[in-house]
Amino acid sequence: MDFNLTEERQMLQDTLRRYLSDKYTTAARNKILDSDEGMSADIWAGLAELGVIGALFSEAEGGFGGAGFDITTVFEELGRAGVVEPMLETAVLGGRLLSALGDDSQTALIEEVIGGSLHLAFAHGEPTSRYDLNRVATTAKTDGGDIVLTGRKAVVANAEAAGYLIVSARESGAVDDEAGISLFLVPAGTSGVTLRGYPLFAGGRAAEVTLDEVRLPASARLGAAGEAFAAIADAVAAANVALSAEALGAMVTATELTRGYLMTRQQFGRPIGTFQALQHRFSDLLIELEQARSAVINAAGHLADPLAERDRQIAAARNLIGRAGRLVAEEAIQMHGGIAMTQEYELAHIAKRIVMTDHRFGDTDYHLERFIALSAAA
Amino acid sequence: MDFNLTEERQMLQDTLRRYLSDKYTTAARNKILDSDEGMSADIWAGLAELGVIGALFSEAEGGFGGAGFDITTVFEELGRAGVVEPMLETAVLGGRLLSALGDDSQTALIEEVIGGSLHLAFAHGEPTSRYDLNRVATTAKTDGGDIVLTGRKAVVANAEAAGYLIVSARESGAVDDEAGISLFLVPAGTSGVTLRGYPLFAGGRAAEVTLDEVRLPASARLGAAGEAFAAIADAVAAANVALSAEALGAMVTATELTRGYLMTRQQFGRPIGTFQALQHRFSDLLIELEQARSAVINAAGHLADPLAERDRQIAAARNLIGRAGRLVAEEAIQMHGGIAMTQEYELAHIAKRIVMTDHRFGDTDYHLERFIALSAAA
Amino acid sequence: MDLSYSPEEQAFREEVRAFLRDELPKDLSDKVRSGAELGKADIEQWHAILNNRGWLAANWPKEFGGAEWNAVQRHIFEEEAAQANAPRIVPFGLSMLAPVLMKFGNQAQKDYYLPRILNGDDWWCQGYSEPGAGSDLASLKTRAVREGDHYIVNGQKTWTTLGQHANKIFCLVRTNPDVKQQEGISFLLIDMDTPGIEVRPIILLDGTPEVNEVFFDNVRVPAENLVGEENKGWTYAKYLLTHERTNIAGVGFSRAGLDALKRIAKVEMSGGRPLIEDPHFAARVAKVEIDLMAMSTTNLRIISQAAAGQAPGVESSMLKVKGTIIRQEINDLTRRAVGPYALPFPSEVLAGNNDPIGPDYAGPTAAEYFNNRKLSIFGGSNEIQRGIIAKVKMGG
Amino acid sequence: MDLSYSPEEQAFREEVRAFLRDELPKDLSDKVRSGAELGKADIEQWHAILNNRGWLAANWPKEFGGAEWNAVQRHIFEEEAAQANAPRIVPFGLSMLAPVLMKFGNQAQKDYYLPRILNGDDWWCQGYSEPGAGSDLASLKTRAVREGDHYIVNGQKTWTTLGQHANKIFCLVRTNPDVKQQEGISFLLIDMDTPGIEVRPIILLDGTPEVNEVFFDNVRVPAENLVGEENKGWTYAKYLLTHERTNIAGVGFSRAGLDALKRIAKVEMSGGRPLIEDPHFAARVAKVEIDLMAMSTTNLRIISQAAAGQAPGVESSMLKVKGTIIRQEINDLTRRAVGPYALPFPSEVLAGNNDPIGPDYAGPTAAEYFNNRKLSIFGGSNEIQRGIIAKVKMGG
Repeated sequence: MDFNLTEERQMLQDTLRRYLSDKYTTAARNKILDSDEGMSADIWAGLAELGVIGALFSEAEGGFGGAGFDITTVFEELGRAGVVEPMLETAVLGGRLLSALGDDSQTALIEEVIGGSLHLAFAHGEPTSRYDLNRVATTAKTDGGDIVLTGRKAVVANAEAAGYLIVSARESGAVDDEAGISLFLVPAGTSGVTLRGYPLFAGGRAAEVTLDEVRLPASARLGAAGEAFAAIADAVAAANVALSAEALGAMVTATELTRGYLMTRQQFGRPIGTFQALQHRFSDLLIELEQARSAVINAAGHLADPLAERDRQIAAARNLIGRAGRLVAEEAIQMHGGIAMTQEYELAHIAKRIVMTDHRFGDTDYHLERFIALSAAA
Repeated sequence: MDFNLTEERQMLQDTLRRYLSDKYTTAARNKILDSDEGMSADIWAGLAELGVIGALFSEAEGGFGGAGFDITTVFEELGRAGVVEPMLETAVLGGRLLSALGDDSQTALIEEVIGGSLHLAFAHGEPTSRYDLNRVATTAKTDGGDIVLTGRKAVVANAEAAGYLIVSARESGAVDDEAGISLFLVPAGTSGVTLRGYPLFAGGRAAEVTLDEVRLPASARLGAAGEAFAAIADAVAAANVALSAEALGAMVTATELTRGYLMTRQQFGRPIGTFQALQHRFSDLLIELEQARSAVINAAGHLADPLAERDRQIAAARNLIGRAGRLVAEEAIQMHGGIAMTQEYELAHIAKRIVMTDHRFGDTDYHLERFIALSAAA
Repeated sequence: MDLSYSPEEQAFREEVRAFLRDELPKDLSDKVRSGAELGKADIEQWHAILNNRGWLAANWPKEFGGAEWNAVQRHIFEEEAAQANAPRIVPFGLSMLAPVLMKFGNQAQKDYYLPRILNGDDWWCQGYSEPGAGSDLASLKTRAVREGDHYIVNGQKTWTTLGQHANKIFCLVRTNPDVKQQEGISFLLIDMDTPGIEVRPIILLDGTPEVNEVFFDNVRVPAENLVGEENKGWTYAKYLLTHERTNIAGVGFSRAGLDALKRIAKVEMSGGRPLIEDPHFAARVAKVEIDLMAMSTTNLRIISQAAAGQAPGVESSMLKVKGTIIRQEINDLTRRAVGPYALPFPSEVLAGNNDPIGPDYAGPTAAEYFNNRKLSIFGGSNEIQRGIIAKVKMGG
Repeated sequence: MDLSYSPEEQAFREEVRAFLRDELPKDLSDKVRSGAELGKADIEQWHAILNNRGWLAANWPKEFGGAEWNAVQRHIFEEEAAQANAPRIVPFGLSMLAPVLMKFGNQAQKDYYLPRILNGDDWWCQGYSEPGAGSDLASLKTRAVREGDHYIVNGQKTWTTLGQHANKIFCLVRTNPDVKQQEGISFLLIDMDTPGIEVRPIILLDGTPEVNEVFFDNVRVPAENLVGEENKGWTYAKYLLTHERTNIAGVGFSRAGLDALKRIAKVEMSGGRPLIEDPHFAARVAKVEIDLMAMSTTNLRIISQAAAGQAPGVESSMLKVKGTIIRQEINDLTRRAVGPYALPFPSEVLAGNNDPIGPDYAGPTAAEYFNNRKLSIFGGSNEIQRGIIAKVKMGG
């Protein structure tokens, strides 16, 4: 057992933290939030250049990391700074799906991802699938040598910027079978694909994707027909580790902002941080923050474990972070008072990042149920 | 709508409060707790004389009350004073079962109950029935003109003092059928009935009851064969109202003791009640106390309603009081510190009364599930 | 004790129901149901409809044109109005300023202002909070200096809700800086059109321009606009703050929110079954419903105990704390209920200019969750309320 | 970062397991499992077995006869010992007094007392708290007046855990009443057999005589029993309080308690199915298990970060607060799990003299729930810990 970051990860953390604290100021971010693109190409290029994207891939994939603790190192920093750029979609989800299932020409795209020139989006969730990974109603029918996709994908983050959508579709089985699901690499602009884009409440953009008899060559399929579920589950496991770490980072910032506010804001003639009721509640936030950090470490440290234990640890982390995150976000706002309710104040954005994490790949209750099911099976 | 006590109930409340504050001092109660009987015959006679038992019966039954708000008026006072005498068993459960199902000679016993000369016990729960009212494994077989009871009854409160056990047994149906359950009036000392008595953690006594081919005349049956379930559910509904009110009363006392302690106990040179963290937590207790009072009012006010609404309101009250009660008991102990951990201090007993309520006729979770089921059915 | 509604109370409920069915415009209730923003005209329209029926000022005495309803009547109206998705009544003139004028205003002020509040001639906003003061109201710095028959006002107010619609503002101002904080405050009525007043919107974290800053630069206010006595404003301010606010617990809103939540949870599917059948979700919904059932009775008890027009004092602090906790919990559950469709934030949709993303009920859920964090902050934070409760209840 | 156990660590776990299997007497583990009270002889027996193996003083340096285990080793031992239902090690001499003696005691004190602690010659108890002082330790009043080569001690200590077994007590006493509270305190070692000492049991709310009052009436204590310097006792007391207490989070106890809870919930039936399959109960168990999984890592992280023998300070306050919350929640769930059979309180059964009422696991659950309310009160209440955390973390 060892609870220290390796030297490489320590360097990555330092570099990334410095870069973001220079470039990703509140003002800069508010500008990004207001922009039509919902992200900054400069920042993306900067992150690529620093090797942040590469850190999320293994050496075999052309990167220099890719393990659980690489993910958490990067995403905790992104979370601290409230970064809205689509690292999760392009590098973690897209990258891992390409790597797991792609043939040589498909995995070749990873180089572009690491270099920062290619965005990806994972078009999997559907209007009524909620958080069920196995529920895919979109169909893929073979027609001659071609494949024809028909269906709707919901809240596809980063869809507009993506060079390729990685679209899941069912080739066989019932609507909630794990078997029978395939993934397809759909280039942007493919005929029959319609995007209705919109901003997200916590920053970034997504789109409702309509697939209306989208005709693709068979070579667009990632991996074997109907066998994509395991890779989807793996990629989502990594995404859950990333989301946990991102929420943790945002919780650190929320707590720090609150600490600063409590110590400087005067009321009734003294800093409000000298009021015992707030002190004790702030202490509880710090305790939960330590717990959240441990949960992230547990999830990251078990990412390469056998599936049952991996998923149990991840479900535990997302549940704990969901609970602690809500507490931290709400308490930070409450202890700040009115100022936290204003859009321009740093905390407003950070609190949104924390809370809205709970709507991606399962909320606090979903992960609790998963934990119970996985524990009972063990 | 009217939220005032009637004049009669106001008088009952005043009289009972005065009597208990005179006679049921901490010292007197500690003596009762240490006694072999686990209750005081003098207090019981006193309560009967004051008309407290009579207040729990309707005029038709020979009393002068019997409605939901009569029950709550009496039991809130019993709860405030931490009374351990078996009013619930003898008057509410026993009395109501006799009244609902008894023939003339059986209901004639109610006069003795009201007069204070007869105790009753409801021998219904079994070692594995937990809180399920319908689960009765004890059997009643007819043998010639007789009935033969065989089975075991668990944690039968007041069994040793009772002149009669009111024993549930199954005459037909599966172990968890509502139909097929009968009640029998079993006189103390009947051959084949064995009691293993013991004290209860929160005061009073109970017994494990073994029924080994207990032979009774058919006239011992209360009501029609196999049709006792509705009366059991009615009596338990009233018992749940009583338990809610008793817990409320105990919560009032716990809060009052805490208030007194916070204002007098000095630490770091001032009363600990001047520390803001404790002030805010104490305020939360007061809020929950108001909520608990409303829950008791709701339950009592709907006791005569159609079953579905009655039971939904009662489940709501027991759930809310279970949550609020735990909070009040734990916070009262915590705010007191060490002194609350000592057996002789008033709060220790009061806290036990509050918490152990949760083990009678369903705990907080049980009532939550009942509320959900009843709400879904509505 | 009697929890059942009397025949008179039942008849009143029927009357309210019929009124709402007949008089509440559908475009207004549609907006409320969908969480769309209400404009000034919408609110004025609804106020006028209520006033026409004599129901706008539920707890004003009849002599001033109020309905003078008792606690149960108000409760019934609030329940029915929330169920019918009626717009909420804007309280600044009706429930905040009016009681102060009735008790402390002079005859001329009562005669002039009270009818204008009822008729919608004036839209009042509140000038209490200041930047840097927060819940410590008494530390306010906005100065009013008497010059002849005017006060000259300089300073800044903030968190002024719906100030953008208002033509009048009631303000706490400091008229004597040399005495103890609470003793140098006065209560002034100010016309928003007076030169020197500037209103700037504050954009809240959900993107809405609901609150404002109001700047005063040598604003001349006629001395006759002083309420009561100079330097006694703190008394009036406290009266306003602790005065019976029938709806402080928000029971009607919570009830309507809970019903909406249950409707959503019946439609949303999770793991192949309706979300409401998920035991964990059902348990959270049930707990808040149980809390609300009790709160509804707590609310009625407390309001009934206070004689008409009397301030229930510390009990209203209790109602505020628990009432906001319940409303916020319902907001949290509603956000969760819609799953991934809580993520989009299409402002053009929320403005009513486009089809919804996902189910129509999903759009405003995240914004409402965040916006309603204000419930426990504004109007005396829950911390302030807990302090009041402790002070009163532990003081004995 | 590496969460996996190294081969050495795995080998150590096997070694601990084998030791427990071979050396832990079954009658002891049976008592622990059933929640029965352990007598003095039971605890002395277990201490002697551990000492024989060199494992009694897990975090003492080797030079004093300790095991000098690192954080992971201690974690492994605590986990395995709790799983095996080993008695808990009584900490007063081993983990509380000994580090103070090692750091501040003179050579003679080290030479004399440390081996006696290991060998079980002395059973120490703690004389810190006083009636009326509570968590405000520094306000202590017990006086020690120097007379020649003795101190004359008068006063009273309270909440002295297991004082009935002790032959020695380490005490904070006031040696100078004329200076600031913290500056007039000394740290004295006192023989319980000295004339003038009286021990009276305090019966706790679960009926157990676990803690005591200790009265001092002109007790003569040799001046050589002073630890360190006169009037510097507060420094030593704080060192003791914040010194690395490896088990402050109680992770091992919680783990064992949680496992027992799950076993019970598999056997107990509710509505015709095992209680553990009840979604609401399962959710509560899962939440506390998730908290415990994180706490286990938090504990290891914090202890690993502190170099051997160093005080982790404020972090140990965090471990204490969350650790007690988790343990108390497990106690609460265990009490609930047994249903109506939590009600009986048959003292003769709990003393091991009779068959249980209901299932054997049910008997002690209510008593343990109430008894363990002490976890958040004694040894510096959770309020004191929260104050320490705020002071340190907000001070910057």
